[in-house]
Amino acid sequence: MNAMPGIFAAATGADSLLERWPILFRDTVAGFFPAPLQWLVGSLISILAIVAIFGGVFAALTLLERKMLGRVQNRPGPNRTGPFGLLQPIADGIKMLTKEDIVPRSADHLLHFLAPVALLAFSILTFAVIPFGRNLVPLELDAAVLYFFAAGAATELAIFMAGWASRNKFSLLAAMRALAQLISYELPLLLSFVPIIMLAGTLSMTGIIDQQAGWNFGFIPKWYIFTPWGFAAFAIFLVAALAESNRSPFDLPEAESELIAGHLTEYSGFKYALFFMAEYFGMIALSGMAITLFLGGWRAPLPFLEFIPSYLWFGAKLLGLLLLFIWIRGTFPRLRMDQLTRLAWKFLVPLALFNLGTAAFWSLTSGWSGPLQLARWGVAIALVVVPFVLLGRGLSRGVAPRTYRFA
Amino acid sequence: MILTPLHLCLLLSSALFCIGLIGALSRSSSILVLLGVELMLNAANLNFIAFWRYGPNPAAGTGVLFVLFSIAVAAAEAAVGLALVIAIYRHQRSIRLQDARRLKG
Amino acid sequence: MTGLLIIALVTLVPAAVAMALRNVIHSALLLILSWAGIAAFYFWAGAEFLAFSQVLVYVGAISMVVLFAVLLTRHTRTDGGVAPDTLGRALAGLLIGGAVLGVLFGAVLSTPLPIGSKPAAAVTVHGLGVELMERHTIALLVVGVLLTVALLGAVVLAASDSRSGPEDAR
Amino acid sequence: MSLPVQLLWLIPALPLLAAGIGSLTPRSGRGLASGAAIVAMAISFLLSCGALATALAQPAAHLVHNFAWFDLGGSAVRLGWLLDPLTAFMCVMVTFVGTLIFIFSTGYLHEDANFTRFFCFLSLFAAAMLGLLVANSLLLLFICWELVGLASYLLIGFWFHKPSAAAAAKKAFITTRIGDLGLLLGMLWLYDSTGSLLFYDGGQGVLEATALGGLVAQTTIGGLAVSTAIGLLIFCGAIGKSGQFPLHVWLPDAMEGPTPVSALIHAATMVAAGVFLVARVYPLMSADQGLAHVPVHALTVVAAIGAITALLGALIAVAQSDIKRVLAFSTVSQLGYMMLALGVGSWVAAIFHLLTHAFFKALLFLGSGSVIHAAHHEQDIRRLGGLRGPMRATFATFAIGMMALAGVPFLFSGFWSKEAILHAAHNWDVSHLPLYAGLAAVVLTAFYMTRLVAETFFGSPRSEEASHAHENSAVMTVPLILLAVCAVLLGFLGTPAYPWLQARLEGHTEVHGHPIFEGAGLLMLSIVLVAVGIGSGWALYGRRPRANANALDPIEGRLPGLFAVLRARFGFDELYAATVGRLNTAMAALSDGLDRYVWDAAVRFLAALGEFGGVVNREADEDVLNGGFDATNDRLRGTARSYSAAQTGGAHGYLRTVAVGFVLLVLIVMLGGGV
Repeated sequence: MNAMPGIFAAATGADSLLERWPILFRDTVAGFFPAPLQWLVGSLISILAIVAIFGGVFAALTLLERKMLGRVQNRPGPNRTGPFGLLQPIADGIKMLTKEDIVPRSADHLLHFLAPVALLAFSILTFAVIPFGRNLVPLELDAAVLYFFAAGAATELAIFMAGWASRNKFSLLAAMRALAQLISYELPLLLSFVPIIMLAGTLSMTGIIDQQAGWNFGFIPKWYIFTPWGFAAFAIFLVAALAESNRSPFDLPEAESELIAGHLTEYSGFKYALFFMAEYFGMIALSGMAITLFLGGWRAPLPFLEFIPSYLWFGAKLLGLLLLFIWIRGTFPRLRMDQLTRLAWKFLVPLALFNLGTAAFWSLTSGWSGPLQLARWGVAIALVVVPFVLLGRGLSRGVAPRTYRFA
Repeated sequence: MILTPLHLCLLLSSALFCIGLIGALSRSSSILVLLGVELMLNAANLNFIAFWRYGPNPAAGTGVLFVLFSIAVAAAEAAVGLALVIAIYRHQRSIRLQDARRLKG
Repeated sequence: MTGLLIIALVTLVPAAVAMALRNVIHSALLLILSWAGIAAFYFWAGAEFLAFSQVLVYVGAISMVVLFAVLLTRHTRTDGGVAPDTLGRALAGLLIGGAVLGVLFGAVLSTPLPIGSKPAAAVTVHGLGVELMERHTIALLVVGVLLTVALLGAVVLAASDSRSGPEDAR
Repeated sequence: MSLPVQLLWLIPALPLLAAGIGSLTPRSGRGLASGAAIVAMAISFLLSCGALATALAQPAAHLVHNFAWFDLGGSAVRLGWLLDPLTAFMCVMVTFVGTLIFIFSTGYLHEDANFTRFFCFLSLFAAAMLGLLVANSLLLLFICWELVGLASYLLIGFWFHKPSAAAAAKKAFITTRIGDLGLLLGMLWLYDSTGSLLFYDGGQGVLEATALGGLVAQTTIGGLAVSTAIGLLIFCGAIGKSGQFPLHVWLPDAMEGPTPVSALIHAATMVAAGVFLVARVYPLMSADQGLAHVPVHALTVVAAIGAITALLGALIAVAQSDIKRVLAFSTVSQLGYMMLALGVGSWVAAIFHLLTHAFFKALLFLGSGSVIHAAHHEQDIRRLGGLRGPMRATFATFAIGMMALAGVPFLFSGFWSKEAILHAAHNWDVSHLPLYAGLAAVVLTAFYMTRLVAETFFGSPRSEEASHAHENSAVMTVPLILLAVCAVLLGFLGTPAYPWLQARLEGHTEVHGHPIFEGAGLLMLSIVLVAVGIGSGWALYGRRPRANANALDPIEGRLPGLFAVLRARFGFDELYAATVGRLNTAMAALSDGLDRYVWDAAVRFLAALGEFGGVVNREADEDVLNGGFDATNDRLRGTARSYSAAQTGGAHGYLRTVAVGFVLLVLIVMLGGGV
């Protein structure tokens, strides 16, 4: 039987108080309880903290997204509730909670109810292994990366349940689309970070972050994104993550113009809010994963900035990625279904496979130094760029940039 | 007769195996038959793990590795099996297994 | 022991119900629960990596394929009514399955099994990786080839081979 | 920057990678293919410079890195890389000249549809040559050697839609294969005698004292030392590859390929391979020098072949009228010089001449390519003329190349390297015939090069194409200028006063020079000879330029018989056609006859015999045996039918059967008391 590891690793004395206070706080509170209950209380505190913090992030994010989209589309966005519309999330929450919960008569009642619950539960489960800070790893697992994607895989099921249980042809079509999309993009998503596991030699999140410690030339962090293959993998990961979280431009399952609201068509009130929440949680979790895998986790980007607590760095990176996601949503038009699958199978998967080779080359040539290092970089960059250009050309064959004569 | 944990594990896997077998024997939908077979496979995997855990030489991860390969094979089997089901469906507009007897001697 | 009993319950009951239900989608969803139960068993037995693999492969991949197959083959020609031979077959199945169960239980219960002095220590992912890459390299390669071939085979089988196939007439 | 010997493989690997990229690039990817090739070659050049730095740091050492290729039972076939000044200098030369030729090619083949394929082949060619240079194993060298042959075949036949090009490619391939057979035999013999093919292997290599001693000690047919025989067999390969008499016939025909290919073949890669091979195995070739009782020394043969080739090539070149053919025969002649130098014991002089020749011959070929490109593929010097005005850069660089080749004193590299060879020939105590042949070739070389320049660049244009010629773009002229600079400067690496190159090649770190005019007699003589050659050439062709394209050649006017013989290249092609070709046809006819009348008859007789036996058999069979078999078969078929009825096709049934069988099996085992 696995001994339950400490929900948060014990803080080491070397860290500053700023780093340690969450742990100290938890241990102090848990200290009031009898010994057998202490780990339970500790876990509960961690869980409550995660749910509370990311619940808050979710609320803020809805507002942020609407505001940002407003800016992108040249309109003010929500601005009636509270100063600058700051109270909008609360108003939304009250509205959702008080709305009538409608279940279609011929729907599969049990599954219809279970779908949003399962979706949210699995989304939150993924938070368990993300290192939010130097000591803030909720669950230290040997195979944390695998756990993350195992838990994430289950969300697909919930979407299918929602679509099927609604007894609505649009919902069902959306569910099929969602399945096709998730299956297609699972592959590049998994393949994109295999190089990292290869190079880091571990599946543990902490181990991967440890591998990214240190600086090149004293100021460029040794994050994986700053290698040719790492950059390519990050790009693939980002695209696949967008698709996995059903975000624009891959939000086909809920394409309003084709499928009304997709698998959400028959949901209203609080269940709808749960779906919404789960989508944002999924996005946050994948961003956290991207940060851990490619962006050095909670590490500071410059040596002299290390005095800022690690969880703030994590938060800053998370905010940056989320803003990027929102920006993408505001900018790109939605893809067509066939374009979507073609992109995955004909472009991302081969690219990710090539990238595997590049990473292997990188790992094999790690002993090169001096001018050979230049050759190493050159070859690696060529191995990334050449397939990209060739595959991209194959993808856009017969499609020329449009010219507008009178525009 | 003492019931050791190993016995319990084996009983669990036997029961799972028989559930899969009964499903595969009695259902007419070829998808369910396939799923029954899938269950039987899983029951076999349970045995590997049980013997690995309680066996005389647990240090070698052979049982785990065996199951790992078995899962990979199961994935391949499911993919091919379901492709077969779809092919059957395309040919006779039905996935009832008893309709698919064109291979009879 | 309680853990094992709960796991057995979670595994067996959904599996049994799934095999009895008429609605294939419900069966598939229940089976997913059963597979998750098996993953829990692996976790309980200390094979953490295996548990996650089981979830990833069965819950994440195989279930998707199954659901897809169900949705693609939904309009069966003879949907309503229980065919006369179904009942007989079910009975035979139950009988034979029961016989196998009896035989297996008898065999398990009547065998004294030696038990290792202490349960296996959990294998680390690192140890597993080393085993895979060193002792079982060939097997790993063969599995890789198998998966590739299976993928190609599945594509070939499921791809519609003729433009004027029956489903275009629909 | 220096390159450790372990990484020497990078030098050929990069062009190989570029060849791979080129082969995968679609036709439209011109920039990618040529860019990859040029960049790879340039990086190889930098790496070669690194290798040179490593080699010069310890010039006497043969740095090797050996590894097992595959295991053969008890022993392993081993390959390796070798780094010494010879390899390093050759690599630098090949990559530098190669890079310039590649750049030139982007201009020259600008309009060709198969541009990407061309660069793929070019890179392959260069990669094979570089592999040959860095090999520390005769086997690896042979592999690369054959790759060079393959690539040259592909490149000579690049315009395969022209029948002449296809024929030339085939001719080059087959002719060099004849020599390669000798090389292969030599290699096998060597492996048989020494058990190794590595050149240097810490005392175990075939070029090291232990193995050589063993080889010299044994004698074989005709009293030859084994090392002599092996050396001569290996030399056969060099004869084929380097276009030596009597296998020189393919080299002029190889002009059918695009001009950059000619430049590459003649300057940097293919023909240099033969000279390099002999220089590489020089310890083996010269191992028999100390033996007095052998009928012939290997090097004597080399010197003889070299002298004949030098004279022959120069003579033929006098009467050719195709600009590239003149250069081709001059290559034959110069290669003869190199072989001569090898034969008379100065491999250093040969390599020196090889290096300088590579630069100025590449310059001349690229210059002729520039002329041809400008004159819309007019190659006949009788129809050119007057190009001095419109093509200033080409003319200036071509003239520098011409003077380097002719050996104009002091300023040009060709002079110094040729001088080194003549000196070596002078000091050879076996015979002075090679020296005389070399001196004669000096006059002829100066003469025909003057003729070439005078006919091409002076006078007035004698055809429509020539009068429209104008200078080419910078991508073609800049390599010319770079090569011209090298053609001048390179000679100063090896002047007698400061023979730096020779010292480094021989493995010395300090340089012992001596005054230039020490052996002034020979020097003076050759200066006079050059002056005679250039003067007579100018007198015949320069002062009174040809009036029109159909005018008689001055020599043709005076000595028509000799000119006709020279123009027909001494009739070697005809001779081979009449002897080897005819013999081949006769043998084929003989084989055909044997096959048709002797073997066929025997087979037919046997067949008839068999047929008769068959008839007898059938009669016995039908009545006696068949009846029984039919009855048995009917019985079997009935049984099978009843079995196949069990095959219902229903999967459920099968599964049921399996389960029941399982239950029965377990019951049997359990009730039967276990197994």
